[in-house]
Amino acid sequence: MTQPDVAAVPGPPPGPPAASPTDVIHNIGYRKYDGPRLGRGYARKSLYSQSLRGAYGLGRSAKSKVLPMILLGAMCAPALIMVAVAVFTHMTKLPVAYTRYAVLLQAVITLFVASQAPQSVSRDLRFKTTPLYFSRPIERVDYVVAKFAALATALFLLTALPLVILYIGALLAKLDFGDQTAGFAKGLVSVVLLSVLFAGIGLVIAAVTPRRGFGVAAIIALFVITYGAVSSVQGVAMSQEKYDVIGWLGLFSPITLIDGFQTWFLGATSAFPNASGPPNVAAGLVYLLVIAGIIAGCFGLLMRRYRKVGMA
Amino acid sequence: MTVIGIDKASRWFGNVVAVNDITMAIGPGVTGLLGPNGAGKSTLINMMAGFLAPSTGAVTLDGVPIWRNEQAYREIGIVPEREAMYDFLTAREFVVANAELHGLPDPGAAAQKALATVEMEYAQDRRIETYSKGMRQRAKMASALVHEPSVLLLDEPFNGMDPRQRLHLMELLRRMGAEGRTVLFSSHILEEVEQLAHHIEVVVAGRHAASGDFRKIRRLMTDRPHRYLVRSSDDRQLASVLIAHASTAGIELDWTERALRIQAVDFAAFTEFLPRIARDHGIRLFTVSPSDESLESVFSYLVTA
Amino acid sequence: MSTTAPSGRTHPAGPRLQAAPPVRSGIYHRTVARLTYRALLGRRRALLLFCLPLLLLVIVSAVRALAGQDDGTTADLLQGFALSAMVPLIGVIAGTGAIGPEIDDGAIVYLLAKPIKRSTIVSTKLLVAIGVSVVFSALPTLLAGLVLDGNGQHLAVAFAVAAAAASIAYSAIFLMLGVLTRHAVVVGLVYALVWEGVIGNVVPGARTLSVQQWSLAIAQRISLDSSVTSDVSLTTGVVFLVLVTAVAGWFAAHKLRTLKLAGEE
Amino acid sequence: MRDSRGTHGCGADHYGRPVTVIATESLSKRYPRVTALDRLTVDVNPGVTGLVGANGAGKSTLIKILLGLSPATEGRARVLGLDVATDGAEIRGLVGYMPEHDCLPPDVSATEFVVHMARMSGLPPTAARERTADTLRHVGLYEERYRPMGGYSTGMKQRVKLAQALVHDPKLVLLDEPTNGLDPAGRDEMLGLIRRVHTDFGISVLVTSHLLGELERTSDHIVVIDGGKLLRASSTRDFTQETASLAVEVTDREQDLLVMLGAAGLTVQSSGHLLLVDMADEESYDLVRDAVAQLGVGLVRMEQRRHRIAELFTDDNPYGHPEDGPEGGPDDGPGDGPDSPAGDRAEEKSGTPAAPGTSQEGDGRDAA
Repeated sequence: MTQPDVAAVPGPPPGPPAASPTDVIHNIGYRKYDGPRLGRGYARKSLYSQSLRGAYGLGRSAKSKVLPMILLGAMCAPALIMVAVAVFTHMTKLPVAYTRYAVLLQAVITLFVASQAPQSVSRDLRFKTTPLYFSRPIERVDYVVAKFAALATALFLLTALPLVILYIGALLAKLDFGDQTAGFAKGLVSVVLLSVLFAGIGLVIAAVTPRRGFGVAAIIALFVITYGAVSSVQGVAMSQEKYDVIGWLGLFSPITLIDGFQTWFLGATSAFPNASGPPNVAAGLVYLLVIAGIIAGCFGLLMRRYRKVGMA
Repeated sequence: MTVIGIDKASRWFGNVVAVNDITMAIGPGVTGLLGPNGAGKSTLINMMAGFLAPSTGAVTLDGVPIWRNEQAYREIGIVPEREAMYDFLTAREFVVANAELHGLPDPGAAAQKALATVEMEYAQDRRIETYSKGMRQRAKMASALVHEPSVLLLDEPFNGMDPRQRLHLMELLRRMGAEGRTVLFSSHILEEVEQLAHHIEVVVAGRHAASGDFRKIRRLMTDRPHRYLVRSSDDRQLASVLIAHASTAGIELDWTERALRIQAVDFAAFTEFLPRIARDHGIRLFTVSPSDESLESVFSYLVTA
Repeated sequence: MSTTAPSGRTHPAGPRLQAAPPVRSGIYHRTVARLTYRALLGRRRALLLFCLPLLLLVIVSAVRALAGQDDGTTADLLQGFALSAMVPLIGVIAGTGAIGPEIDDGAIVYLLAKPIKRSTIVSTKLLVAIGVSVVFSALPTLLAGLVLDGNGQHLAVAFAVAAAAASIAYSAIFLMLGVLTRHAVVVGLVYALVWEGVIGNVVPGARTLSVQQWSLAIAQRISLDSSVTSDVSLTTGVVFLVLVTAVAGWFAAHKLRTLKLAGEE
Repeated sequence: MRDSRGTHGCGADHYGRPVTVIATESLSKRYPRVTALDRLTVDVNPGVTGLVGANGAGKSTLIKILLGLSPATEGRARVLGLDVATDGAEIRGLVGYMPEHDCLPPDVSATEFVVHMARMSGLPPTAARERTADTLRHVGLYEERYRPMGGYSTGMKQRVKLAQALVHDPKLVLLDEPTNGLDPAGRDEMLGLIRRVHTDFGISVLVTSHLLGELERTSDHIVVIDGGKLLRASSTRDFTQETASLAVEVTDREQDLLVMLGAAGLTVQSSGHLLLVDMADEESYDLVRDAVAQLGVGLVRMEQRRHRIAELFTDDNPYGHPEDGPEGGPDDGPGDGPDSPAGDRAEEKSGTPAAPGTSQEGDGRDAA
């Protein structure tokens, strides 16, 4: 589509041997662009896909692919093993429920968020690339939505892929189709919510810590410390046989929020001590509200953060 | 009279030689340290500031080595290139702290005097983080001046300053130099150096390329053709007379400028010949303008040499 | 630190070196300390300093409400959360924060370009870091112990003293890291969470080389509760604590003395 | 949108075709503590326009408003005939912006980065790739463009920053301190490039710089903003008009020459190594020539002094102050520095005559 450039400069001047029409010097000077200019929607989509690929190190240096790929592998390996075991030992059910898988492997998910959220937004802040975005047709909301959606999608891929492996394995092992499909579907719903929640929290922390190392550390610290605190107090409640309290305590860390939600709404078995999920309807609703509130709050905080950063 | 002496100093980082066998003495007055990016200016200043040991050679203050000699800071004031200060302080708090760190008997008064010198009193009670670049620069200056140092080292002090701030700082440095302080500033902006420093030290690729008054340096390079732009009442005739003279290597008629562009090979002969020959032929000279005498072109000679 | 009287001459020219008073030395410089305090407590990272103790107090209040007064729970929480998580984290924040950011952004120049021994700068900053981390970790630990079982079995005091001792060592270690590397916070967090938090609790061999265990030896000595045990003897613990603090402090001073603020050309 | 008349004063002809690239009408921006822009009315025509402004709010605020990213407190502005208040996104599609500060992630290559930015401007993938390749070539980046940008020199980084502002073929580029941090050779190249952006690419340029000399060299027009107000806007030629003073430099015996010229009836002042001769009439040229010839010394320089933009920032005194700078009375307005004391003027005069006049004559650019 570029070949016959503006043949502005003619060949040799009208000299003795008349220049044949094939002898041309093409003008490779500056060209105007009058092709299409696609608008915000296109730019947002481009940013989304670019960021999503970036979360797995695609289109970046080989080094930056290592960690996300290892984590993806670590996420899938247990599923593959379970499937293999289930197929060869003719189990009647999978060793782990679909809804439990992400809870079990929360460390891997945490590491993924901690490593990829800062790489997604801290870099733009640290290297002051954001003004270049906002000097273009896209708006603040496009940027936030694209980054948020990209990290959530990346997390969804990370958490859903092992479930797909489990599901296919279960069908290969000729487990009950109806049960498995229902379980798989519930698992997917749960990891969608988990992905959005974790992405929001990770991005907010990353967006206020331009230093990437700080961002990574802060995200890990938040997830680990809150989970540690919740489980230790749950342990004490357990020893005091206060099961309702166990259910309420889950509200105070991200992964236990997801656990409580799926226990109440998706009929999953809780990973809390004594499997004590939310004790009643009110508690179940509170879980849902808190999750929704955190996600909305994260979005709002990101919008606010970028209003300030804007063009600084 | 305080002199910074650099004696056969080299500094390397691994295999990268940043400063290569430089000897110079910086005495009272304003000296411009000039060189392209990456020439070793900052390394040199860091050695003079005692932040970096020379790999070989010596960097001394009145004969005493500066490296690992905290005593030297009683004489030296430093305005670093980097922006960071204690941004959560106000300028007054910051300068007072600097005075205290120097152990001055009356830090408050010393700070007030320094802030007055840089004319920052009007903003001294605002936090530094609210400052513009130029105000920061002045706060840095105040902190460097608070102990009345006899040596002032400034690394790229004009970076990011607007015209007014530039003029203001130049005036300040000029005054410091006139008071008998040893003022050294680095820059790659020739306009600045040209306006401020009579004495320049040029470093190129870690080597000491030139030293002295830049116009004299220019004239020392007699092997370079000197380019002149001349307008006269009769350019054609002037050209024909000049080209016959041995001092001139080439003449070109510039139609757009309506002037002669002349390459002189012998500076002295050419400049003396020109008015004489013009007078003798009754040619009126309107403009005689050396077109490559700015520091910029001096510099490009040094760099490409 | 009284101010010695330097030459207050206003005329800049003329050598003052001979007449000048000696370079300031000593282990504490008031101005350096003031700047460090404000840097530590006046910025966003100070929030973390407040958050962690607050979290501890919230948790122990919840536990107290749940479980009532119970020595075993108290010992578990004080060791499991306070001593193995909160104390090292506070140590990281205070220790690296006392010097790391200044080196990182270059503001340290204003301290270094002064007639003050660099060892004085380091020792002052170390004292400040120790002060801050003791206040933000030992004090909350004491409070937490009191809330949980009112110093039953001397647990509150035992862990508060242990936390204070650990804070001193952590401050020195992380201050040294702050001088050595720009990634001090990350390195410090990995050390605090992984080494002290996980390996120190799991791998027996690692325990002898763990600040947590050394300070636990002190807690073991003070408390009357037999469930508080350390893998090292009191002597070993104290010797190691002193040794690590001294070596880290000395090394930080040494590194600062030769710190190269190289041009970034 | 409220007002769709032919925008009188915004210089649009009958229907939307902008004659002016930027037009502001009593544009103001006030923050709680400072007034960044104070009823600024200025038209910017096609070509290269230099923008001079004090550090701080004014300059960056203006850029933000022009890009439709920050609402003005009062007044209006049009960019390429579009209203900044309502057509921000459209403006940003047609304008390129090169920020003052670093903005390049070190771990990606120039090619990847510029392609990405092209897509952010709405270019379809193929066009983004092709235009990136072309634009990088035009700004002078060749093999290096596939290497991560962390290893680039300042000059190369500036080129990438310029490329990302040009990649979508804007009608106007805003260049904020494009020569910041460059050494003389790098600055010459960048200034040449900026000229080409207008002459060869047909893109109008608004360029800010603190170095007035380089604006004098590069711009067709210059706008000076001071304290949020328009100080002056006119063509560069007007700014740098010749004065009635002739600067004469000789190789030796200045004092003798001074006496001789004085005896010949000329008003002469000595300033450093220069003699400043008030031009009475054309005869004065001959008097100088003959005096020099008679003395037998070399005539290093004889040229009419030109006005300089810097004069706007100093006291508007005529030439000829004594060399020493008295402590000028500091009368600080909030936010920017006081006027410089008179010493500047004298020193500048003695220090710079070579640069301003001659580079304006056209030699400055081909020095490289």
